[in-house]
Amino acid sequence: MPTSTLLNLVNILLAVNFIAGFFSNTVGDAFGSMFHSTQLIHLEKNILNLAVLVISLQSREWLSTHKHIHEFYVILLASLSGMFFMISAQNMFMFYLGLELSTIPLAALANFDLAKRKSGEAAMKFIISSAFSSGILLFGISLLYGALGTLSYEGIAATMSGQPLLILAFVMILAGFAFKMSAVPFHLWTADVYEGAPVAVTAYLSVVSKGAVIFVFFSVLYTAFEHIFISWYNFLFLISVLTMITGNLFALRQNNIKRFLAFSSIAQVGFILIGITGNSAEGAAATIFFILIYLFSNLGAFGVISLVSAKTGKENISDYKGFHKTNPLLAWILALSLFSLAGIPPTAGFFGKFFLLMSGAAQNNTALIVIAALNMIVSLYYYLKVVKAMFMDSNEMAIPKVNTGFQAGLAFAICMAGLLITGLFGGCYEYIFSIIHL
Amino acid sequence: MSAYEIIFYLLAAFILGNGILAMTTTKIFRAAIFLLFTLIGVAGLYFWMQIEFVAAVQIIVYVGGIVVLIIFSIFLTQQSGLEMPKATLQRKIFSGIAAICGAGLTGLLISQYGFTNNPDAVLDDSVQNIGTQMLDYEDVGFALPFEVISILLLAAMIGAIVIAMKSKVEES
Amino acid sequence: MNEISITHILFLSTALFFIGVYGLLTRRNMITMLMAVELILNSVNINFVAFNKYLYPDNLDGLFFTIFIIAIAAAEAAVAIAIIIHIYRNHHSIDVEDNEEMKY
Amino acid sequence: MNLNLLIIIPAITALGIVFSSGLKQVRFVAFAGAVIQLVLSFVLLFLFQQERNAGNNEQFIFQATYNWFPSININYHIGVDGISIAMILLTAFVVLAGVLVSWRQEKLSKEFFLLLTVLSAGAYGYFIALDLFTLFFFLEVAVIPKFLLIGIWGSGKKEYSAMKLALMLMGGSALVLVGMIGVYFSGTNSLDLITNAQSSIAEETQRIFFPFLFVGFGIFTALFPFHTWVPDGHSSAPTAASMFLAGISMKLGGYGCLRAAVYLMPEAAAYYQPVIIILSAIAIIYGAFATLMQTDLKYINAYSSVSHCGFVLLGIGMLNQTAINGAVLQMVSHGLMTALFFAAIGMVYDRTHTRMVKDIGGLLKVMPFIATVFILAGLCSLGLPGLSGFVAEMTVFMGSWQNPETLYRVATILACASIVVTAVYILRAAGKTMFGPIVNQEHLSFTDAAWNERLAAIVLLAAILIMGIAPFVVTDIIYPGTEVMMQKIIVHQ
Repeated sequence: MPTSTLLNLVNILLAVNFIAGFFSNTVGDAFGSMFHSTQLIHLEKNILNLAVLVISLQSREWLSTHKHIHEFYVILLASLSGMFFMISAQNMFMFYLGLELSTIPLAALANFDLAKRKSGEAAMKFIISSAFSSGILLFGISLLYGALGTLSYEGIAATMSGQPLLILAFVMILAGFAFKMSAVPFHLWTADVYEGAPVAVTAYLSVVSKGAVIFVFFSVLYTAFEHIFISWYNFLFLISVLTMITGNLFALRQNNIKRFLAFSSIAQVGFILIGITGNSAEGAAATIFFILIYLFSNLGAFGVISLVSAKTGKENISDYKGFHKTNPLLAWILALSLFSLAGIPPTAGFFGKFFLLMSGAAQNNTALIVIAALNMIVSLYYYLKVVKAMFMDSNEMAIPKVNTGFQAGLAFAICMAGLLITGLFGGCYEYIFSIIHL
Repeated sequence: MSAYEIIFYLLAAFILGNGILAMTTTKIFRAAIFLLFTLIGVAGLYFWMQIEFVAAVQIIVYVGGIVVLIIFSIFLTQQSGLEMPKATLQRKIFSGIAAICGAGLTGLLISQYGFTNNPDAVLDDSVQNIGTQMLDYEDVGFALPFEVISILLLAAMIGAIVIAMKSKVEES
Repeated sequence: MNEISITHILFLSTALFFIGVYGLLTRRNMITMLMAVELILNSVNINFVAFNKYLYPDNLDGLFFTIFIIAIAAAEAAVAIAIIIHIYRNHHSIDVEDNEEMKY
Repeated sequence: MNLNLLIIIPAITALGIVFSSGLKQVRFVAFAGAVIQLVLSFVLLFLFQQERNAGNNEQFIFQATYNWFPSININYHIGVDGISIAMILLTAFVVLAGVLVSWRQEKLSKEFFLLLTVLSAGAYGYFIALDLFTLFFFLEVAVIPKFLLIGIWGSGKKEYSAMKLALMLMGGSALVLVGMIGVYFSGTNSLDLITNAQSSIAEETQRIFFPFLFVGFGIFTALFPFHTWVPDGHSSAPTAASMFLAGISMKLGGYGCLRAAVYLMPEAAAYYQPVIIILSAIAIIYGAFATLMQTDLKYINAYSSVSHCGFVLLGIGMLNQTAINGAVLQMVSHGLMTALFFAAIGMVYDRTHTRMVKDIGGLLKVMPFIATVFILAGLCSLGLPGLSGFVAEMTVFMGSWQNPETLYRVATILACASIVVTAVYILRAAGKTMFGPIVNQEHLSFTDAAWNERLAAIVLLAAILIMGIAPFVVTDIIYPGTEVMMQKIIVHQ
C-alpha cells in the first residue's frame, strides 16, 4: 500500500475511533474489578483519543518520509491502550501494568529519528528515568501492600491512616507520579527527552502521556488517599510551587523551541497541581478541563513546530524571527497557542488557569495564589518573547513559506476551534463538572 | 539459631555483598557477573521462602534472560576489560549519604511499624493454583493483566527490532 | 518454620533498593544504570513475595505482582539494550557524559 | 436595549476585517464599525435617559445575566449606570478618531485594524461588565493587542516598551486576579458586583485584598510607582495605539479602582486612604515635573498623562461624592484630550518625521488646522475654562478641599500647584513648535490636515467643547451613578 494511502486510512480510522468514543458509554466493571468504566473515564479516554488523532494528522509530514510507519502506529496505539487500562484501573496492580504498557513502547518511539544522535539519547534517558520512577513507585506500592494487605483503591482508602510508614509509602508513590508528570524535583529528564525525540513523539509525551498520568494521579489521590488529605496537601503545595518556579525560570533561558516548550510544560504541570490541591469536585473538573485546553494549545504549538522542523529542520527560537512575514497564518496559530498557554483571554487557557486557581484557592492558601499569579507574569514574558521574535524581529534568513497540507490544516482547525470554543462556551466545563462523582 | 535462620543471613549477606560489588566495581563485565550472583541469590531467597514457582521464574527470566542479554550487549558495545569512567568523589559521597539516609529512614519506619508474621499463614502457591488464577476472568483472576502484558511484550519487541535493526543507510 | 521475622526480610530488600539507587546515581554508563534498575526491581519483588507469603496468604496478589514485574523488567531490558546498541552504532560510546550534547 | 450589541458590533467588525482584503476594504469596515458603535452609544445614552425619566431608579439599567459557569456561580452579567455610559461614549469617540487617524496605515493594515477593533471590544465589554469575572476577562482581552500594536507598528525602542507594558499590565491584572479570588471566598461565593456590594465583606478580608485590587487596577492608570510603563508605552506606540492607550486603556484602571476596589471594600479604602492620597499626589507632582524635562512631544504628553491620571486616583481616594464625580469627569476629559493631543502629535510627526521640540517650529503658518488642534489640546490639558479639563479638575479640587485633614489639604494644594507646572510645559512646547520661527525650511512644503485627520480632530474637539461649555450634559448622567455608590461608601466609613 502506498504511504499516503496508508496514512490517510490510519487517520480516518483514528477519527472513527474518536467519534465512536462518544457512543460507547457503558458503565461498570469487567474482569472482576480489573477494568472499570464510568462516564468520566470515557471522557478522559476521548480526550486522549482526540489528542492522538490530532498528533497523527500533524505528523503526516514527518511520517511520509519515514520507513517504519506500520511500527510507529502499532507502538503508538499500544501505548495509548496502556493509558486506557491505566485510567480504567481500580487497583495499583492494573495501574502499574497500564503505566508500563504506556511507557516502555514509547521509549522505542522516542528513538524513531533513527539517524539522529539525540533521538537515541532521548530514548535512553526516557527509559532509564521511567524505569527508576517505576521502581520508586513500586517500592511504595509494596510497602502499602505490606501494611494494608490490599491493592485496590477502595481497600486502601478504607484502611489508610497517617502512620509514618504509610506516609513514606505515599511519598514514594507521589515521587513516582512526579517523575511521570515531570514535576520538580523529578523533572530533569524532560527537557532532553523532549528535545531529542521526534516532534510527534514529543507532542505525544507532553500531552497524551502527561494527561493520562494526571488523570490517574488525581483520581488516586481523591479516592485511595482521600483520608490523609492533610498530609498530602503540604507535599503537593510544595511540589506545585517548586515546579512552577523551576519550569518558568528555566524556560526563560532556552533557545531550542522544543526545550522551551518542555520547560513551559513543566510550569503548566505546576499549575495543574494547584488545581489538584483543591481536593474537590471543582478541582477534578478544573484539572480535566485544563488538560483538554492544554491539548489544544500545546498541540497547536507543536503542530507548527513539527511542520517547520519537518520542512526546514530549524528548531531554534531565533530561527522564528520574521516568521510572521513569510507565514502569517502559522505565526498566528503559534501565537494564539502560546497566548492560551500563557492564559490570556479570549483563548481557553485563560479559563483553564482561572478555574485551577479557584479550586486551589478553596483551601484558603493566599500564598499559593499569589505565587501562582506571579508565575503567570514570568511565563507571559517568555511566551511573549517567542511572539516578539515571530512578529517584530526582522530576519534575512526567515523560514521560507511552509505549505500546510490538508491534514495538518485540519489538525490546526481542530486546535484553534478548541482554543476558542471550549472556554467561551461554558457548557464544556459544566459537562465535565456534571459527570464527576467523587 | 537454627539452620533455617543461618541460611537466611548467609543469603542476605550474599545478595547484598554482590549487589554492592555490582554497583561499585569499575569493570563493566565484572559488574554484570556480580549482578548475576545477586539475582541468583534472590532466587535462592525465594527457594528459602518455598515459593518455588517465582524462584524458577527468577532464574529463567533474570538469570537466563536479562543477564545474558546484558552480557551480550557488553560484548557488542565495548571492550569488557576496560575501566569505566568513574563518578566524581563528590557525587559518590553525596549519593552514598543519600542512599544510607534513605535506607536508614525506611528501615527505621519499617521496624517501628512492627510487622508480625501471620502464624498460620499457608500460601497455596502451587503451579496449578497460579495457572488457574492467571486465566481466570472472575473476581480474583488475572486474565486481563495477562492479555495486557502480552500486548506490552509484543509492542516492546517490535520497538526493539525496529531500533536495533541495521538500516542500509548506515552500512554505506 | 517462621523464626525469621518478616522485618528482617524487609531490611534486606530496603538495603538492596538503596544499593540500586546509589548505583543509579553514581553510574555514568548506560548498561550499568540498567543493572541498577534491575536491582531496584528485585528488591520490590522480594517485598511482594514476602508480604504475600507471611502476611496475606489468602490470595496471590503479591505473587502475581512479582511475576508481572519480572516480565515487564524483561521487556524493559530488551528495549533498553536495543537502544544502547543503536546508540553505540551511531556514537561508538555509551557513557552518558561522553555523548551528552544537551545541557540543562 | 440589549447591551450585548456593544460587544457584538466590534466582534462583527473584526470578522469583517478578517475576511476583507486590501487597505481600502479593511479601513472601510473598521470605519463603519466605529461609526455604528458611536451611533449606538448615543442611542444607549438616549434610551438610558428615557428610562431614568420614566422613573427607573435601579442602580444599573439594561441588565442581562447569563449563567456562564453555574457550578461555581460565575455569570456573564452586564448592565450600565451613568458612569459606564460616560466611559462608553468616551470609548466610541476615541475609537472613531483612532480609526480615522490610521487611515493610511499601509503596513499590515489588516492586522492593525483587527487589533484596534479587538482592543475596543475589550474596552466596551469592560465598561458594561457587572461581574468581576466578566470584567477581568475583558480587562485582559485588551492587553495583548496593545503589546502587538506597539511592538509591530511602533517606533523607537518599541520592543522593549511593548514588553514592559504587557508585563506590567499583566502584573496588574494578576494582582486583580488575587483580589477577585479574595472577594469570591469572602463569603458570597460569587463574583457579582451587585451581590458583593450588598453583602459587606469582613474588614479583615478587605484589608488583605483591597491592596491587590486597588494596586492591580492602579497599574493600569499609572499609579505611582507603577507608572513606568506609561512613558515608554505611549511614546513607542503608533498614533492610534497611543490614543487608545492613553484615552481608553488608562481609564480601565481608574474605572476598576472605583467600581471594584473602592465600591466593594469601602472600609479598607478608608483604612488605606492616606496611602492612596500620598501616592496620587506624588504621581501628580512627579508627572508634572518629569514632563518639564522632556524634549520629545510624545514623552511630554505621556508624562503629563501620569500627572493627569493622578487626579483620577486623587479624586477616588478622597472618598466623597464631589471628588469621585471629579475623578470620573477627569477620566472622560483626559481621555478625549489626550487622544486629541496624540492625534495632533501623530499628524505633526507624519509630516516632519521628528517629535523633538527643538526640530520643529512655526507650524502654525504652514498647517494652521493641525496647529490649532494642537494648541487647543494643550489648553485643555492645562485646564483652560471653557474646555473639559477645567471642569474636571475643578471638581476634583472642590471635592478634595472638602476633606479637612491637613494631609489631604496639603495634597490638594500640591495638586493645584501642579497646574502651574502644566501651564509651563504646555505653553513652552506649543509656543516653540507652533508659533516661533520655522526651524526647518523643508517644513514649508507641508500640507495641512487631510479630511480624515480633520474629521478625527473635529470629533474629539466637539466632545471636549461640549463638555467644557455645557458640563451638565455629562454630569447629569454621572451624578446619579456616583450617588448610589456613595451611599454604600459613606455608610461604611
